[in-house]
Amino acid sequence: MADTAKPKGGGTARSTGGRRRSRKDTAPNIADEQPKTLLDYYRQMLLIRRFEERTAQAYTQARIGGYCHLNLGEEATIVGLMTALQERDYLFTNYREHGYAIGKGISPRSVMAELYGRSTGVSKGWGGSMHMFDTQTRMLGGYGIVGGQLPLATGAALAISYRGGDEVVMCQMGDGTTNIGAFHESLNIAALWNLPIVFVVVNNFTGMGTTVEKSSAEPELYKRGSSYRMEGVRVDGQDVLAVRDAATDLVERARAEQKPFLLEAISYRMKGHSVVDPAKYRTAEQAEEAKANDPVLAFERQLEEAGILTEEIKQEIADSVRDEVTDAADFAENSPHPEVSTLFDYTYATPVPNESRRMPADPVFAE
Amino acid sequence: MADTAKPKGGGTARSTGGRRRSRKDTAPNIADEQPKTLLDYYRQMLLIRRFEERTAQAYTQARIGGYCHLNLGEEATIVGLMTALQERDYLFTNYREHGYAIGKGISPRSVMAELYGRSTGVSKGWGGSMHMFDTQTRMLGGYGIVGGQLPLATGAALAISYRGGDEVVMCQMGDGTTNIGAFHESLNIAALWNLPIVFVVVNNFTGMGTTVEKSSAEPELYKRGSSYRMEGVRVDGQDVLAVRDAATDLVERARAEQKPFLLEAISYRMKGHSVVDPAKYRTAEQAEEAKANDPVLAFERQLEEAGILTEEIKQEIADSVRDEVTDAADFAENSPHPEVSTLFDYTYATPVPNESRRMPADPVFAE
Amino acid sequence: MSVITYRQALRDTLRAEMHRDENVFLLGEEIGVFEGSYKITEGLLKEFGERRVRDTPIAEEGFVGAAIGAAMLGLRPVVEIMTINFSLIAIDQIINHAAKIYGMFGGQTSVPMVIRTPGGGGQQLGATHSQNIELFYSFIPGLKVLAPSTPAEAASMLRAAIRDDDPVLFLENLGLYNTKGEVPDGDESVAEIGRAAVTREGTDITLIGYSRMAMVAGQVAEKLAAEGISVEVVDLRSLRPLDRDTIVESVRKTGCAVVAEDDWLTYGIGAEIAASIQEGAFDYLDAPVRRVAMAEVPMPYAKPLETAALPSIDSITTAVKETLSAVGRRVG
Amino acid sequence: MSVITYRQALRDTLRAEMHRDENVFLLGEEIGVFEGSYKITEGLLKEFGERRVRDTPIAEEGFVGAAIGAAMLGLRPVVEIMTINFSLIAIDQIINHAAKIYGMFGGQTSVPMVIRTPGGGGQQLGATHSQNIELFYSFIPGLKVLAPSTPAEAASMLRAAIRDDDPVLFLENLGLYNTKGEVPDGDESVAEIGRAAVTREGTDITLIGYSRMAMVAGQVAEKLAAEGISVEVVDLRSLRPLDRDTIVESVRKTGCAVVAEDDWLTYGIGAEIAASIQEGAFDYLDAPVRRVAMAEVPMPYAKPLETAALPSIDSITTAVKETLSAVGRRVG
Ligand SMILES: Cc1ncc(C[n+]2csc(CCOP(=O)(O)OP(=O)(O)O)c2C)c(N)n1
Ligand SMILES: Cc1ncc(C[n+]2csc(CCOP(=O)(O)OP(=O)(O)O)c2C)c(N)n1
Ligand SMILES: [Mg+2]
Ligand SMILES: [Mg+2]
Repeated sequence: MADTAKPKGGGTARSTGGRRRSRKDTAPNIADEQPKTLLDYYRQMLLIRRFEERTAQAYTQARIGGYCHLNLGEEATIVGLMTALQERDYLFTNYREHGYAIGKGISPRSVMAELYGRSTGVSKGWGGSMHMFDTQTRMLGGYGIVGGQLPLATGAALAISYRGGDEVVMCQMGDGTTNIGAFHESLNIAALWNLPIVFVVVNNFTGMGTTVEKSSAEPELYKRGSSYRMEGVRVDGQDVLAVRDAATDLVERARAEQKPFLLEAISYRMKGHSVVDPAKYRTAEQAEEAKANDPVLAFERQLEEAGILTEEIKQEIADSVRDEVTDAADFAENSPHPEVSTLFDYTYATPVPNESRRMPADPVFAE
Repeated sequence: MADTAKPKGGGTARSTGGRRRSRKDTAPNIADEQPKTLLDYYRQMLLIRRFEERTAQAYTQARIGGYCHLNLGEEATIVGLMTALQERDYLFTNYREHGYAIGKGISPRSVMAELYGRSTGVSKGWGGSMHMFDTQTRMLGGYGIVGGQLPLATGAALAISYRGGDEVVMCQMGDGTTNIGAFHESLNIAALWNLPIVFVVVNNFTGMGTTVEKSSAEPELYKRGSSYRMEGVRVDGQDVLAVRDAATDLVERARAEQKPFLLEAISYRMKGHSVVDPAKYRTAEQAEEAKANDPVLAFERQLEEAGILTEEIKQEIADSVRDEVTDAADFAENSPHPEVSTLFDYTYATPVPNESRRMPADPVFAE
Repeated sequence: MSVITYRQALRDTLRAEMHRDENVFLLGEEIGVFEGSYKITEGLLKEFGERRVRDTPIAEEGFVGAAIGAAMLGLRPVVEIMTINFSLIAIDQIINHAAKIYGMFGGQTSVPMVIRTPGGGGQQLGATHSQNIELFYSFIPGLKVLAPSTPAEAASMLRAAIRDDDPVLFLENLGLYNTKGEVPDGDESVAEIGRAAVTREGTDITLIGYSRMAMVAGQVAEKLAAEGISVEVVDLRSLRPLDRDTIVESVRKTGCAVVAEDDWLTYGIGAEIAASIQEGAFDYLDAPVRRVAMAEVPMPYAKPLETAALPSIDSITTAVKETLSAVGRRVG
Repeated sequence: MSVITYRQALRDTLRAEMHRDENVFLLGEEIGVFEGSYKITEGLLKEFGERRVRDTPIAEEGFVGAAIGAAMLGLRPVVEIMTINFSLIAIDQIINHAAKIYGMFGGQTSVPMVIRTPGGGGQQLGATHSQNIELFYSFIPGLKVLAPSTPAEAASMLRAAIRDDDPVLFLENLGLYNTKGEVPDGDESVAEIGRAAVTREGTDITLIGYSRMAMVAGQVAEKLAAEGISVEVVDLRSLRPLDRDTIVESVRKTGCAVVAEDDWLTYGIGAEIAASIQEGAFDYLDAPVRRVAMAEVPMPYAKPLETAALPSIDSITTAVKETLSAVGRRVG
């Protein structure tokens, strides 16, 4: 991954050419923050880390089925982004969204139960790993079709604008997603119609195994907003504070100025594309680089060095996170599977005559 | 149309930021040209003009069916572009392509016969107005789905590159087409794979009735290459020499450097979107502006003023063009309709058993 | 009672629904300034403004998807796709998103939207602009598909579609826009989605159609009545859900059936109708169910070829008569 | 004779065809460095290099269209679409371009390309990743659609698809990739497109399937043989063109039929099969043709729901037995 467009070094937030920056240009410093806030971020990041490790384990034990994509390595990005959102703001993501779901406020129990396919899951067991959804916390999915969430998120922002609301939509995607038609159509529409939405590209340098340079002719992805006169910003996705600041800036500007923005977060995928991918296509060096960029460890070290994370607090957090994850898994494990009798409950919201409710062995006409 | 992004004034060719221009930056001057060449351009432009006027007439007389989009106002762009292509180069266009077909070398007879739906038509009467195609002259269609030709043209360029050929592909489209997903996907792929293709946007400021400002968040369309690190150039499409020079430059650079380019030609649509569209949505001022920018009249005046187009030559050309168009219409009129017995001739190139050849009234199983 | 066109019925209904419910808004290509490719939205931009009548870029996937997203937040968008052929650009949003969101997320959010789009053929529009692919949407659980054949149906079914909480593909037809019919003044009726209708009673044979072919079926019945043949006409009206009972009940009475459809025969809409009939009226059928449909070719532009490829009053009449004589051979 | 997997048969055939013809090349998402989502192209990038094994951006419309354009210039691209669900992004290029270019331009340019893509279900992939929509392509004149069910068929049909001058949708199946079967060593056979096959003879009933369901149909037949029921199995193999004669001939012999399909019932592939049978074997049928298909819902993720929604050996067996008893009631 050394040959990617990743800017080397720490606070890498950059803006496009003529942009007037409203926030400070220096990398955020933990000295300026409340210890409590920092520990809270740390705990959230660790929770996602442990949750995903547990998810991988449960997948291997066949408690979880289907495809399963983890957020390992993306913890700082997630916590930074989710911190930037208000409760009333909406979130759309792709299929790599367990951490986002938790970050947006869904309980780990409901997320894990969804992974287990139980009726207590956040999508009642109908969605699985790729389709977390919760009207309450305004996490509006989890989508498995690459790029599919972009038009939807744009439409949600349209609804806000139509009503004169003051919510903002955040729409997350991967680097590979910037190459599909829906990206182009959605960003253009959002810019044309002045919609309050922040598109976030999590650039982990690769689709499944195909690198950004092999798939995006402009590999500096934040620059792709220029085709829509949309301001783009790049931020170091390993730095929770940098992500938070950049995202907050754009979210609030989207709210105030009623227009869309593009945010790129440089990130590392620590494992394969999905749980079953051994990532053989990665060189040892690349794997090493990803490991070296572990955002949880880095933040941990930072907080330790600053004396904020003492050994005692660290243990306390580790224990409470472990308990929370264990509790989530137990809850999932002990939750009921959906009843087969509910199979036809969610085909239509408005029931009408002649809907098919035939099981595979049934004749078309009941005798 | 006064509120559009159209640069005012004459030779408006502009290039993107850092580009090193290989051709002269001043507008081309007719004094530098051979009179014969200039008269030839003039004749070609007039031919397209008269051909399209005849087409409109024939459509009104119900000799032509379906949708029918004319090139009135686009004559300088077409002749400039087609002059830039070598015979071995390929052309893909949209549905507004009668003039391009003629410009690429298809006889007006074959084009008119196609419009009339006759078996002597260039597409044997199967295509009609929107689907002119000719392997001989390498005019590879005529496509009615907005944006549909872009992936195809990209693929043709891929085939050239795969074989190490030295042909170039030109892919024409309208301004409205830059907003569809296929535009994004195709330009990205062409740039990534270093394909020899020139994408040409004919910017006539409107889709059907929707203006560029209402449909493209970056209305300076040549700048949209930047999302693919693709050089974009804007040219005054009313100036045949400027178009020729800009297009020749890019076509030859695509051939030599094996990479794609984006060319935008500013143009005026003199009538409605199609023959049946009265263009009521245009203000009188806009209609006036289009008329004032008539490229055929402008070029005629230029040549007259330069003493190249004498009254005598003008008459001669007018007569010969009129005869050629009349001949084309007569040819079309007297050509046979395709036989119904040929209905199943072109479903498949490789015949296989059990193809359906059932007519609407036939039972599925012949008795 | 007024006699108005199918176009007018649509336009009046859109207008009335927009007045009734602030959440209803329109979007699509060229529906505003251009007033619609087929002028269904004529005057509506002027009346309601840009907020509620929104011209979109040429980006079917983007704007159909945006409508879905807006519907998820409770608006009730009515999208126009210029012809059903272009819906192929947006089909991933329709099938993988609009149709899935309610079920995939366990019933949390409905998608109350309408996609209006005309099918049709016979206008020399060539291979890519003459397809009838309502099949694709009719196949999908989670979608509802309506196909009205008269102005009155167009109005009451569009009302139903807009007020329904699920995504509805509302199939119009180029060949119906100028047809006229009676619509009760001040009509506020809301059609029931999922119901077919016997639009003409008869005893000899059941003739089944939808959209423009339901109208043509009526014309065939009229013509054959003069020859003493009594044709019962069934207008499917709702392609999904499909009202098999109404079809089968008719065939149980007449003993035979012909399906008239504007799409291709193999795997077309008529296949399901025929399959359902043989399953639901097996012991009542006196002859095989025949289907009349387009010839299976990319539609040619040339008029004589196009005409030959399309089902017509004549070809349907032939199939009806041949079916009746097949019945004769068997029962008579 | 070697026993190899369906996956291996595909890979070996791709490799051999690439050696045979320089114009054959592969493109698709993750087929190179990643060696294919389902590892069909394992090792091929290493062997043939980037020119002939081309990783594409995630841009199904763009790269499928590029393959069409390349085919127009005489190359023979073999495109992989990761699963058939994602083909909806590219469907405009497939239906409005690949399928139309030969006819729409009067037969001037053929489009010799293959689109390989797996269908399948039962892997808990949820509503958007579990669809079987081969129907959409099978409906389109100008396309050919193949659906092999065994390693030997996969090889001979892929060879046929690559050598054919028309666009071929080549349907694979997630549930078949690991299945094994005999393939003759050094086999060079080229299947005939447009032919179904009777893969097991029987006298009591005809059981029809394709792709994975043809395999399951064989298992049902095997199981029922033990109970003394003689099932004839027809593997459709080619969904377009459809070989109605082979189907109907079998039903004329057995007098009844069941169709097993992995897609939804209403308007599904089986509808055409049933409609064709009632038309072609009307006087031979002793009971209605039954169809066994998916429950008509957006496929849920939860295992018990998914299992219930899918056709299985049990549900097919039930339909076969019920059909035989319906025959008994009528002829017995
Ligand atoms: C339309 C579509 N094409 C292909 C796929 C298969 N697929 C799933 S994830 C993925 C890679 C996505 O890469 P990126 O956008 O960078 O996101 P990441 O997984 O790296 O977070 C692909 C190709 C899909 N789900 N949808
Ligand atoms: C995918 C698709 N959507 C919509 C249409 C209908 N349509 C035909 S031409 C046109 C406008 C195209 O505008 P532009 O690209 O600027 O080309 P112009 O006609 O101005 O030359 C539209 C919307 C279509 N043919 N295809
Ligand atoms: Mg990525
Ligand atoms: Mg235009």
